[in-house]
Amino acid sequence: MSPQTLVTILVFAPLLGAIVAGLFGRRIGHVPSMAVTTGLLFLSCLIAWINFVANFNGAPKFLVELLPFIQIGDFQSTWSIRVDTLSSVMLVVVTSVSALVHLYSWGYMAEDDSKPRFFAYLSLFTFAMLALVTANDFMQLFFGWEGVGLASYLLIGFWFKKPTANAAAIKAFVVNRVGDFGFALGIMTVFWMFHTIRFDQLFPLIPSMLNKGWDFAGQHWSALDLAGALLFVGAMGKSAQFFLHTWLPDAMEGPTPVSALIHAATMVTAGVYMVCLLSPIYEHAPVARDIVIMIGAITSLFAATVGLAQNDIKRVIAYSTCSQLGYMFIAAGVGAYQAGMFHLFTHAFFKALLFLGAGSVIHAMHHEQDMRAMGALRKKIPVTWAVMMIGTIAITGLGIPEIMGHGLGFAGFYSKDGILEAAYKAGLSNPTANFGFLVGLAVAGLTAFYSWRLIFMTFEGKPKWGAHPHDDHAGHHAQIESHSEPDTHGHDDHGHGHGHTPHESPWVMLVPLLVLSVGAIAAGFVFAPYFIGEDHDAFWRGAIFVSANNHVLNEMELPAWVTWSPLAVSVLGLLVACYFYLLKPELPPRIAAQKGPIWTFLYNKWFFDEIYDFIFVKGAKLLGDLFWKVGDQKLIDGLGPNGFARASLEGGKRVAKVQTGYVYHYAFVMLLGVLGLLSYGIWLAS
Amino acid sequence: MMTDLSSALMICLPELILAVGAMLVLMLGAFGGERSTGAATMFSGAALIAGAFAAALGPHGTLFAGAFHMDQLAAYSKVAIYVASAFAVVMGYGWMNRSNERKFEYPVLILLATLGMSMMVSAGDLISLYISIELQSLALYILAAFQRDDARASEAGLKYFVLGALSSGILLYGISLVYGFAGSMGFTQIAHAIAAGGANHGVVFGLVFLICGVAFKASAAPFHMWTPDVYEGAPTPVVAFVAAAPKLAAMVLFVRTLSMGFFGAHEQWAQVLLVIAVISFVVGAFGGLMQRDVKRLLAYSSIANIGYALLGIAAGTQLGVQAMLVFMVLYMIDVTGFFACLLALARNGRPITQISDLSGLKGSKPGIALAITALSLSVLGMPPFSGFWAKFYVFKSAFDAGLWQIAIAGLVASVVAAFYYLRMIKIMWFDASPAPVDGSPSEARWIAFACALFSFPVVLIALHFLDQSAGLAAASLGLH
Amino acid sequence: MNAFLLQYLPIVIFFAIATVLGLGFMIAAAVMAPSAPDAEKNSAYECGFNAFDDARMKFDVRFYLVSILFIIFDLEVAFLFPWAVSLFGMPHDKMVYAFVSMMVFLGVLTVGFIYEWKKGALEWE
Amino acid sequence: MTIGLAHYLAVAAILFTIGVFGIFVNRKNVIVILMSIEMILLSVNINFVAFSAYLHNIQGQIIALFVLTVAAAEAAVGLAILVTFFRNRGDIAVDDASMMKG
Repeated sequence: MSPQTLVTILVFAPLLGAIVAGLFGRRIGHVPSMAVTTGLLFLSCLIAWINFVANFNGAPKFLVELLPFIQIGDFQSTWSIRVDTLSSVMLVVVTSVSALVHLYSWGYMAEDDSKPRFFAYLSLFTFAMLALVTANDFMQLFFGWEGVGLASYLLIGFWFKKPTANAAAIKAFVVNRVGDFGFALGIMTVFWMFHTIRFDQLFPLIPSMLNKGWDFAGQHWSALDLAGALLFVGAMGKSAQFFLHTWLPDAMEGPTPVSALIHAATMVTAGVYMVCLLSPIYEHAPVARDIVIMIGAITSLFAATVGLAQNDIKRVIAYSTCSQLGYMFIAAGVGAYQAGMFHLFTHAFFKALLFLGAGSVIHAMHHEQDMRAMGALRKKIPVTWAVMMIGTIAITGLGIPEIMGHGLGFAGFYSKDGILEAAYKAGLSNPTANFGFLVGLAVAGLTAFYSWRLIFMTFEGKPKWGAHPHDDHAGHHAQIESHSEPDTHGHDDHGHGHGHTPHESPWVMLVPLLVLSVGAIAAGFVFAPYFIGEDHDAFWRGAIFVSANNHVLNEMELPAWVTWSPLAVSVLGLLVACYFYLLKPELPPRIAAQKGPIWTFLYNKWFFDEIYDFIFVKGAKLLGDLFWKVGDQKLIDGLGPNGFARASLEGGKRVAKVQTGYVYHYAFVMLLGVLGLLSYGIWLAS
Repeated sequence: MMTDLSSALMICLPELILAVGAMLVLMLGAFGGERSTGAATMFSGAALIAGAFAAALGPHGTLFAGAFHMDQLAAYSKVAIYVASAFAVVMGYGWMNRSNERKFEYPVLILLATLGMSMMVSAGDLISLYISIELQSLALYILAAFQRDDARASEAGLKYFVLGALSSGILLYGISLVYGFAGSMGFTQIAHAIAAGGANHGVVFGLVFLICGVAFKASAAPFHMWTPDVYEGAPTPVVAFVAAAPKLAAMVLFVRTLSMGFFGAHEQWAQVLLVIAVISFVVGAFGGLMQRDVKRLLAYSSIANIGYALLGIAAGTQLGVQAMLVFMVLYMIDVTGFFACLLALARNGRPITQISDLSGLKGSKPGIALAITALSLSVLGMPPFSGFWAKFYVFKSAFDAGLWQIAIAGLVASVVAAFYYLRMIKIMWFDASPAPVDGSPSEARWIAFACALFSFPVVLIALHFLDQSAGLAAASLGLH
Repeated sequence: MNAFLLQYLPIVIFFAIATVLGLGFMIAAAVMAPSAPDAEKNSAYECGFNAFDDARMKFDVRFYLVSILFIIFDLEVAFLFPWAVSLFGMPHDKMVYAFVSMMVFLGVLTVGFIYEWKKGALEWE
Repeated sequence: MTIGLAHYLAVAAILFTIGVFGIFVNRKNVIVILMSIEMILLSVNINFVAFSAYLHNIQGQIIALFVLTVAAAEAAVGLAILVTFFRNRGDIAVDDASMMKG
């Protein structure tokens, strides 16, 4: 089969699975619908790897145009599949993680009654994500963008009987709309500038648009910068960047496989992917790129600090995701799109691994998510412990630089160091990038601390699950992962009590973990030369545009402290975590109990939810009250909406009054019309 | 001569099919009586479909010394008109069956009116313009008063007739002046005369009269006064017919006349059309606010929509004409669906016409409620429904032609108009139902669902083809 | 324009004379004629009989219907005359064309006629 | 004095105006409206024939014939509708036809 046919199958196989499981799931039963979706996903995954290898060996990029989508005048959109290195990488990431998550869900969702629905949503998500990454124009990109948003909404609210899940789903949906608004404005700006939304048509036009813009307030505002910034607002929403990040931690209300697939490995990286895809725009939009760096750096710092004080195992990983996404944006912002994509690639493996591992822990703990109620699980669930260790080493970027050419370490080591080095190089000429580098360095230490804290609290120390008082957690329980229906049947042997000892997860859950841990170990070592190393030009082959004065990936002698400092801060983080959670485990609870200002600040996520609540909910109400009382009813309402409505109704009455029902009145109106138009026409003619 | 004639007959084959079909059905009915209504309906539907195929696939050319043009524009409009008419025939048959009043004249009249419209879109001189308009109108007058024992229907017919005859008079007076001052009836000769001597006052005078006459047929304000009364009084399937196909025919007639015959006077007629367009969408938007009758409401909605479509013509560009053609076809589908929904609704055997009667429809008829909702959203221009694309397209062409003030006024008007569609939706979904609704007839239901599905999501696929054929059609006028 | 309107002067004068004459006679009759009405003088005179009915009675609607049907065939003649006059002045092929065209027209009319007949529109009762 | 094109046009314009006024000044009888319509059409016919003679162009006379036919058909249709209206309402006053309004 031709590669074109193969990728078409690749993209549509998940859709087929979603349709089968979604529409006929009830009829064909649970196991067949699970088997169909999982099987098709593995098929997709296989094709994606074949395609990736072919691309690796120099197969040319190509474009499959399937269907006209929306075509009005200049606004031409075609449903197409664009295959180049960039999308090949994403295809591999998406299908691999998705396939493994499908498999993992066999075990994790075993007790759920709506498995076909769950698998259908998962496959639907995968399809939308594939449509997104293979888009060749903004319309399809937007379609995929909204499609993954929809699937994410559905999956966060999968346990729709749980009010918190519903609230989280709505929050995710609404916050994403804010981003999408910016995104849509960005697309319109692009269309307005280029009269096309096709990437292959608009990219070559960009050099001719460099000077397009406005002079306003004595300053030149570049249109490309505006487009880049607006599009980035969309990326901020989807990738949970600062200001629009609040939905991501709450999204952990969804089942853990969903968190692994959507909220760690794939969907949230769509923003990063888009920025890399649009590198031709961002390369010519320095202001927009500075915004990207700033937002990315602030997000990574913010999320890492918040991660320090969280107790829910999934939330820690969620903030970690947020923080790593900030890293990727720093990379894209400084011009090292390849490094950003590389971190996206490795991150997908180790973050999915961490999430699925956390899922395995939660499964073992009978749906307990609070790390304070865990401890000493290493002996009970050794495999999970092992893979979590691998994931943690990968994410903290432990590795030894400057040996074997690229150094030696787990996946995160290569990509994180790549980003920091690129940021340092870019920082030599750009102060914003310098800021990005410093923040990145700090965050590396914080990452190490909270990641090891997670490991130590969960797997080491004294077991707290046996002795922990029950009533303390009764309320906690009800809101965490109470399944929609399975409670009604056969939950006796798998109850929520803590009386049971933790148990290792079944093999369907462990196999994906093992596969992912291979990726977490080796993805960096194997692919680093191609993504960011000396072979990167041959690997990317123009899929990412790099302007002539962008040298961040070129070889350059770096000061030793730049190369070694990431390792140093990472080890420092590890040591601090060791001190607090292994040597003096009684310290952290005491700090927490004191409720010091810093702890409170971090524990409450910098009070973001409260601030938003205050500004947008209460503030809006207050402002509304103010305006309302100060004379809105008289002034604004009188002239604005109400006045308009009243005038409209008045106009409606007038029109209705003219319509008397008498033929001669009608004829008279017609005659007046003729006379009026006649006078107008003659006046125009003379 | 004879080979000329036979190829000429091939070019006007669609019209021949309709004319011969109408006479055959008339004879069938005359000899078969009421029993043959079913057969007459089927035969008429077949004639319309055959005509549509003939129009789509048949040869193109200009006949009868330029009096008859068969080109892409004509083919496009004919196919749309025939299909809409076929729907009207089907809906009318179901309606007659339910009211126990089978009349084979109904399909005959539809065929004749369709024949008239079909000639309207092909008219190449003022004679064929007038004759075709009259053929269409006379059949429609009778259809409006088709329910002979209903006082409202006959009043509707009477009003339609009186005002229509007045408008024909105005139109004809304009034709006579244009003829006298331009020296010919043919559009091409008129265009030459205008190109040679400029648009003198006599021609402009006649042209304004002519525009007023055609504007009446398209129910554009201020010649719209008949519309609400006829919509309310006439039988629903007839209104479904009147609301869709004749509008397209009148608009295409507008386009062909103005751009083939009077392009030299573009500045004048564009201004006149803009005035008509603005008055139309303002009147349409405001007039609908106080309505309680669904059909009346749709009448005002149609006035407003004609205003939007006129923007495309007034732009005077090929893109504008293309936009207008797409707009009109999408609008026809929406409005056909709307009336099919109304046909599908009855309470205790009486058709539902009041907006308040729709309350609680979501409980008793969720499918129809959904269809009405989709169609309302579409007509009010909510993305991604078809009406949005249609409006977007027309407004875009108006913007491109530099008519941005008018286009903004149109946007404001459509915001006002949104109110009455949204009110209808609110009543259907949130108000309590007073009494159960009768079972809905299948043909109306299916047409309603088909149209609603077309408005979304089928339109996304269809738009491409529609746009393409509208582009070809618009290109056949030779505008820029 | 004035010269053009001046040409209508005779008509205006004619209208004026007609108005003056008409009004003059009516006023003269009202002023000069002796007037002594009684019941007998005011009653309608119908050949010595008393009036059966109001003179302004309504026509039967069927008269209208018949007139409607008549109009169509009346107009047919308007087409036939010029056709008949010019038919034989044409070259042969055009003559055939014209002849066939008129036959088609008459055929269409015949179809309408058959319809009228079958519908019973030609029956008085 | 010679009767020129302008005279014909003026007469036709007067007749047309009378016809149009006949439609909306008259409030009594629909039949009068029908007559007014006939008048409008005939006034236009004068225009056509006059232009035809003036331009030495036959088209004007042809359309005059067509207008005659259409006028007849229109009268027929109008009368027919009027008859049904009369049957329903028992009256043909113009004021009567105002059940529907607004």
